[in-house]
Amino acid sequence: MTERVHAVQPEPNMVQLLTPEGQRVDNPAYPLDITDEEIAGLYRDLVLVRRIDTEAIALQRQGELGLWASLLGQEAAQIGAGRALKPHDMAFPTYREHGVAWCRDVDPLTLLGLFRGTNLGGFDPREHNFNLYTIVIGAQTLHATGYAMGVVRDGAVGTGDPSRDTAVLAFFGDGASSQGDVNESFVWAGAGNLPVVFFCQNNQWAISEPVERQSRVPLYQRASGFGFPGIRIDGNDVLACLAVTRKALDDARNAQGPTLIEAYTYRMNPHTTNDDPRRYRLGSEADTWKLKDPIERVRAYLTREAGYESDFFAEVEAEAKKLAEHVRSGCRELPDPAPESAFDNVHVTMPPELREQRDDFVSFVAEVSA
Amino acid sequence: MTERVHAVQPEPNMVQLLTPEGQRVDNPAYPLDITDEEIAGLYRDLVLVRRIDTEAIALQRQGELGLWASLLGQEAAQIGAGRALKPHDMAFPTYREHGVAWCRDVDPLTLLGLFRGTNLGGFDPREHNFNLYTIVIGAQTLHATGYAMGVVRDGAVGTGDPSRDTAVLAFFGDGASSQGDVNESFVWAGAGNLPVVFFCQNNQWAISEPVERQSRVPLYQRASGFGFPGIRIDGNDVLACLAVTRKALDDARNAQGPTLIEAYTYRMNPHTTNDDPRRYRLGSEADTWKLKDPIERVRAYLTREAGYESDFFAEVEAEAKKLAEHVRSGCRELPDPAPESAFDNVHVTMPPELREQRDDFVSFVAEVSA
Amino acid sequence: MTHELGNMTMAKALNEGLRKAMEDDPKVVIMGEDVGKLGGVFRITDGLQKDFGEDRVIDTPLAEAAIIGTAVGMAIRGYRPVCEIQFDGFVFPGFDQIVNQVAKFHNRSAGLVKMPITIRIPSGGGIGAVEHHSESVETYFAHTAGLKVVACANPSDAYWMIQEAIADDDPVIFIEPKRLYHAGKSEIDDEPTPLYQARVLRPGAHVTVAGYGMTVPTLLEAAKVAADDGIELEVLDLRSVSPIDTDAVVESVRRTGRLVVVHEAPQSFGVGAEIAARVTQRAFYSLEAPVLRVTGYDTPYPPSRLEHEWLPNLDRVLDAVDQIMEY
Amino acid sequence: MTHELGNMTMAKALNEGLRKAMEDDPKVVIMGEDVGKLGGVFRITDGLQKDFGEDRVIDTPLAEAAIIGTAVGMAIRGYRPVCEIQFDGFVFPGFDQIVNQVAKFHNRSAGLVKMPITIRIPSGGGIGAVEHHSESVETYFAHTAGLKVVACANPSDAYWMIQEAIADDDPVIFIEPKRLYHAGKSEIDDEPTPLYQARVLRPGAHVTVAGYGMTVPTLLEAAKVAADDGIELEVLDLRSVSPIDTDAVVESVRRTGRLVVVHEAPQSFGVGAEIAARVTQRAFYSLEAPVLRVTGYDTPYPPSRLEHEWLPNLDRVLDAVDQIMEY
Ligand SMILES: Cc1ncc(C[n+]2csc(CCOP(=O)(O)OP(=O)(O)O)c2C)c(N)n1
Ligand SMILES: Cc1ncc(C[n+]2csc(CCOP(=O)(O)OP(=O)(O)O)c2C)c(N)n1
Ligand SMILES: [Mg+2]
Ligand SMILES: [Mg+2]
Repeated sequence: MTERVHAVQPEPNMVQLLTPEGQRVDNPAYPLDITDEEIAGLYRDLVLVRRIDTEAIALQRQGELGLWASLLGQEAAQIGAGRALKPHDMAFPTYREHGVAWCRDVDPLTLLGLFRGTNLGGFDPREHNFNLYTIVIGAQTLHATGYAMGVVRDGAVGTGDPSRDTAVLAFFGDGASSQGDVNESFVWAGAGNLPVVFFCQNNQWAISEPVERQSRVPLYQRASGFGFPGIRIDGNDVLACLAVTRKALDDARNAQGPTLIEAYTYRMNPHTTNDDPRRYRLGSEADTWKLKDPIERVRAYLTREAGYESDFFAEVEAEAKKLAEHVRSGCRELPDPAPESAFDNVHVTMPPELREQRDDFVSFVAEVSA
Repeated sequence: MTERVHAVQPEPNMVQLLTPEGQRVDNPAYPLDITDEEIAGLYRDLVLVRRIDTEAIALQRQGELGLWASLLGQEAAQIGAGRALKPHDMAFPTYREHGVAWCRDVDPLTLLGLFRGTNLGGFDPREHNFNLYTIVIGAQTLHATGYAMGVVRDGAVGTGDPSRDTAVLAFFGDGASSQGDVNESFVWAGAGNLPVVFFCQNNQWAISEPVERQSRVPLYQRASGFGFPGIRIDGNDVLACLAVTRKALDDARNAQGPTLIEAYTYRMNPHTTNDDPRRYRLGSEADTWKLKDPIERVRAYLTREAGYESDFFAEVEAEAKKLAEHVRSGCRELPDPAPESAFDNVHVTMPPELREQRDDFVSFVAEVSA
Repeated sequence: MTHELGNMTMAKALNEGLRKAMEDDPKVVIMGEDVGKLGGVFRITDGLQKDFGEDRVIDTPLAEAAIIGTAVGMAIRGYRPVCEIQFDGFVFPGFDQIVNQVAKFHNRSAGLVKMPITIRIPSGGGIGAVEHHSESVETYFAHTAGLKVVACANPSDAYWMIQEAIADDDPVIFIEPKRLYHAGKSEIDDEPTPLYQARVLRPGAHVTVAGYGMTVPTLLEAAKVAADDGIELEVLDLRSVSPIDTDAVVESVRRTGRLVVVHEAPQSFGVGAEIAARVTQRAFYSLEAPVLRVTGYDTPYPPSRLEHEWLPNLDRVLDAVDQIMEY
Repeated sequence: MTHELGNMTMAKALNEGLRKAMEDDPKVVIMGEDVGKLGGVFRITDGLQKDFGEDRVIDTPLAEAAIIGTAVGMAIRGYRPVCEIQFDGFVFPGFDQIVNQVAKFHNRSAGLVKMPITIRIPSGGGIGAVEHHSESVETYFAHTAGLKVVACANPSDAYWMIQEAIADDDPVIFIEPKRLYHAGKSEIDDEPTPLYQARVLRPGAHVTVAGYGMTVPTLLEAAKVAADDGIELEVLDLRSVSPIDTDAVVESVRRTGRLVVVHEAPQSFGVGAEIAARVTQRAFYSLEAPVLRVTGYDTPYPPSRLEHEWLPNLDRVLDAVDQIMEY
């Protein structure tokens, strides 16, 4: 348990379509025909979600949020996966998939309530086909699997009708790969040939624990023993993430069953705003990963290979500023819930005992504040 | 979930050292030098544990036991695995490993209390290094894993001292392979390189569910994704079970880490004496497996190849009779526990509230029976 | 007037109730271990897979956390899952998904997503089983906000309550007293009683005895015996453990002044304690005696050879009645 | 005379207590998520891995069922595991191993195997956290036969109780009120109080107010305020939730005739109910009023912006005191 038995191999046979230097590389298994304009669109996504993250961290420092889980360094994994989804596909995030939420057109402010403490999520997962954040590690992979069972029962796989066939995308982390729930979801997805894609962001750390604490072999290998393919991709390469997730989701929609994708990336920031990584990892680790930054390589490609010029980047910057302002002011304006709202929606129909508690509470609060 | 997506391949590359016809075959990876006398000893084990099982079933029919989980058909898997253990190794059974218990010198009567309802197990796992039966599916695999952690901390692996180096053997079934606990034990054993061998008796059924409900690929393949070897063996071949388990336990003792062994066998009887298999499987299935009977092939070898004659088989038969008599009479003589014993050993030190309940109970029972 | 179904056992009534629920709503699916061809180890789902297909009666892999967790996902997708837990003691691997997800999801979504999940748990002892097969686990769920817990005690309630539980948009833990599955046949009422209402099974002036599920027949027996000694027991079948029909209990206690609560689950921090606390608070001046509890003891469920003395049996209930009459 | 350790916070006291326990017994091992280099998210195990090595302070994979399940195996092998659950809400994946294995193993082995496992759970709310990080889960364990449940409320008890819990041959659920980890320093007593004894923190003639862990400071505050209105509260720190020091509570109530029980866990089927039921039974004729409960409500733990009004705060305790004085 306690020695690094085998260190996980650095980055063996990892699918990469865009090098850290911004060179496109082809991979016959994952052809990606994508226009430079579309790549520019991905760049925009990457920059904007990083900006949302930056703002949220600032808001936490200012006491406007109780906590924030930063996605810094994982933008490519989340945008690539998120943009591979079709509108009618369903995504099940952890608590860190702000980038995926962006791709699902979820207003960033919708995510802030949980971290500000004004609600517990409070949105309808079906509105944008993006589930509530799930904090209990791994639990959402079973929800995704069950949702996929529903998809099958609705006859929404393998019909060949693109507007009908539906896939489910379940996110989880390297640490989560150790949870019973996650492995049970592999069992069910494999045995049931379910239309679910498991997207593991291996950001190398589960709070203070390096991934070797969870496994001595690369995580993508976990899938084969459950009867479906696993593949490791460069999680800092938005093109690889897009192409491979797209393929996996297509397979799912076509009744080809589940895939496990391990996006090999790095958590550049502390686990959350509460965390102090200096206690458990060297700053130099982050420095080496900086060289693989998910945004820089796209910017390099766009400038060097696609002839994008400063005005484009300025536009995106300007848009980021506007978005930042939206997040800043919107966060402060998030309404505080009414005290008695704690009693709402515990049940669809409120039992008498609870109603009594609620009424006592209301009159008591009135009394005290009177 | 509901169709047999891929049927599990029948019996691919399965280690076999003794054919159903009683022919010895060699496997360079698993050399087994064993004398005919030792094989005769295994034959004796097989016959005796089958006899224990037969008697227990009869006792259940007569109302002497509340329930019995039959091992019929799985004798070779259990005797092979059980005889591979050294006295100081530790075994963690499910509720069906009566054959392993036999190999650990556990008196069959010790096992009957649980099924008769006179106790909940009631023996010390450390006396014969054989754990209490565990009914909660999969739970014992984590206990085995934790025990192996203790072994490592005691410096009892990889020392090269055969009297010191210790392995742990965890039993579970094909159905159990779906439980979170079992997969978590794989995570820990792999990541921790622990001296534990996972012995899965794939008897094709989890009560009424065929193994394809649990996995569309052979179960031994589950191990690789957790970072340790998995191997499928002919579970009706006591020599293969002995040789392969011996090798795996040696690896564990030598700090080579865990192994998953899938013993491919068949549950010839109902799940338990409560079960009615006619509802979910064809009798013909059992007929084909009869041809692979674990005992017949050894008997065939001993007669044809090793020149054992009827007097030997008669001796074993006589011994089986004696053993049966021991089980029959011993079972009836198992003492009923005293009513107030329900309050014993709930805690090492009984809390006052419970003592009060106990005293009330005792005086009340006295009153009523007075 | 009674239901055309006529006489049946509780096991059959549950089976018919499930069948009706599946006929009434195509979104109802049954999930669990061995619920298909086998019809469950208690045959409660007997024949349902044959008639509704493998897509609606799902033999699941052997993993309770996944049975519950996938039910949550199916509910998000618009289904109405009915999960079978094979035996009470095996609900615990699914406990996290029940307590952290099923119970909370509606609340976390600000009421936008419903969790119409029914979790059937064959419960309680007295059947001579091995360990983990005779537990009473209702208290864990009753203490969990967001869940409702009910228990049927006769075939008619079994038939109606399972349908009401499945039709309820809230998650319901459905306690089935396995000991009563085949304890005799009776008529199915023509009409259901509202799911969360208690029912007076027998009026009486001296002592209220309240229970649910497996203990109800014992209470009725006790009432008969006590009557011979001139003590009239008012027998209350709570039917719902959470919410408790507190008004019904208090109303009865206001008349009798005495209350004995009976359940198989361990006494401490059990259902009896909550009822005692509520009734004492709401009927303080009506109580002639403290609320007494006849329950399982604070021990693991004992080996089956001891269960009949360990369980809240007739003698123990009558003893409590004597005690409470002495106040 | 007080302990040479002198003044410290509860967090530091727990750290020192764990250190002492590891020094005293080489079989004591600490297991959990991030308990090593990080020292746990609350730093309770700070420095212990450095001083005792990775073999005795084990950063485990992320799986609570396995943390508890492997602890059971280590106990069979002769170890004395101390498991850390990172936050209250995350104990549930390990619930099956706690309830079916840890709690029962000693009993199942007819007393031949001991389960000296301590499960530390940072508990309760009031810290502005996100969901699942503020729960009070003690009731689930108190209702489980075979477990003991204790809660510390001050640095000195934290220091001694954690050592007593680890030294106890029975499994102990150790509730740590995370809100109090850094709520101020105080002296460490020279001697421990027996683990399962309640303690009168302040004598008073009119109302007994009983709590444990996180609510104790509120009770003391309430006693101060009430005193100004001439109402004397007797403040009881229960310290042990299971077993409850019932004698101590009853003895106090015999004098005051009034009892208010306070806890953060939801009210229904909670600890307060059990105390009410026991005390009412044992001190029926001494009670001037029903036992009142000031607790968390029967809802999921609310968003942090609502927690201070939702929690059993000073106002709510004083209100209950006023109510109970009106009887
Ligand atoms: C069941 C459960 N146990 C513990 C925690 C506390 N916790 C929150 S995040 C985390 C680490 C998760 O690591 P990983 O899965 O790699 O995801 P990441 O945070 O790196 O994105 C832990 C242990 C939790 N939320 N849920
Ligand atoms: C957690 C849990 N869930 C359900 C059960 C009920 N049950 C007992 S045996 C069994 C099937 C086990 O199948 P398998 O693991 O293949 O072992 P086998 O009985 O075939 O030896 C089930 C579902 C249980 N004992 N524990
Ligand atoms: Mg991670
Ligand atoms: Mg099997």
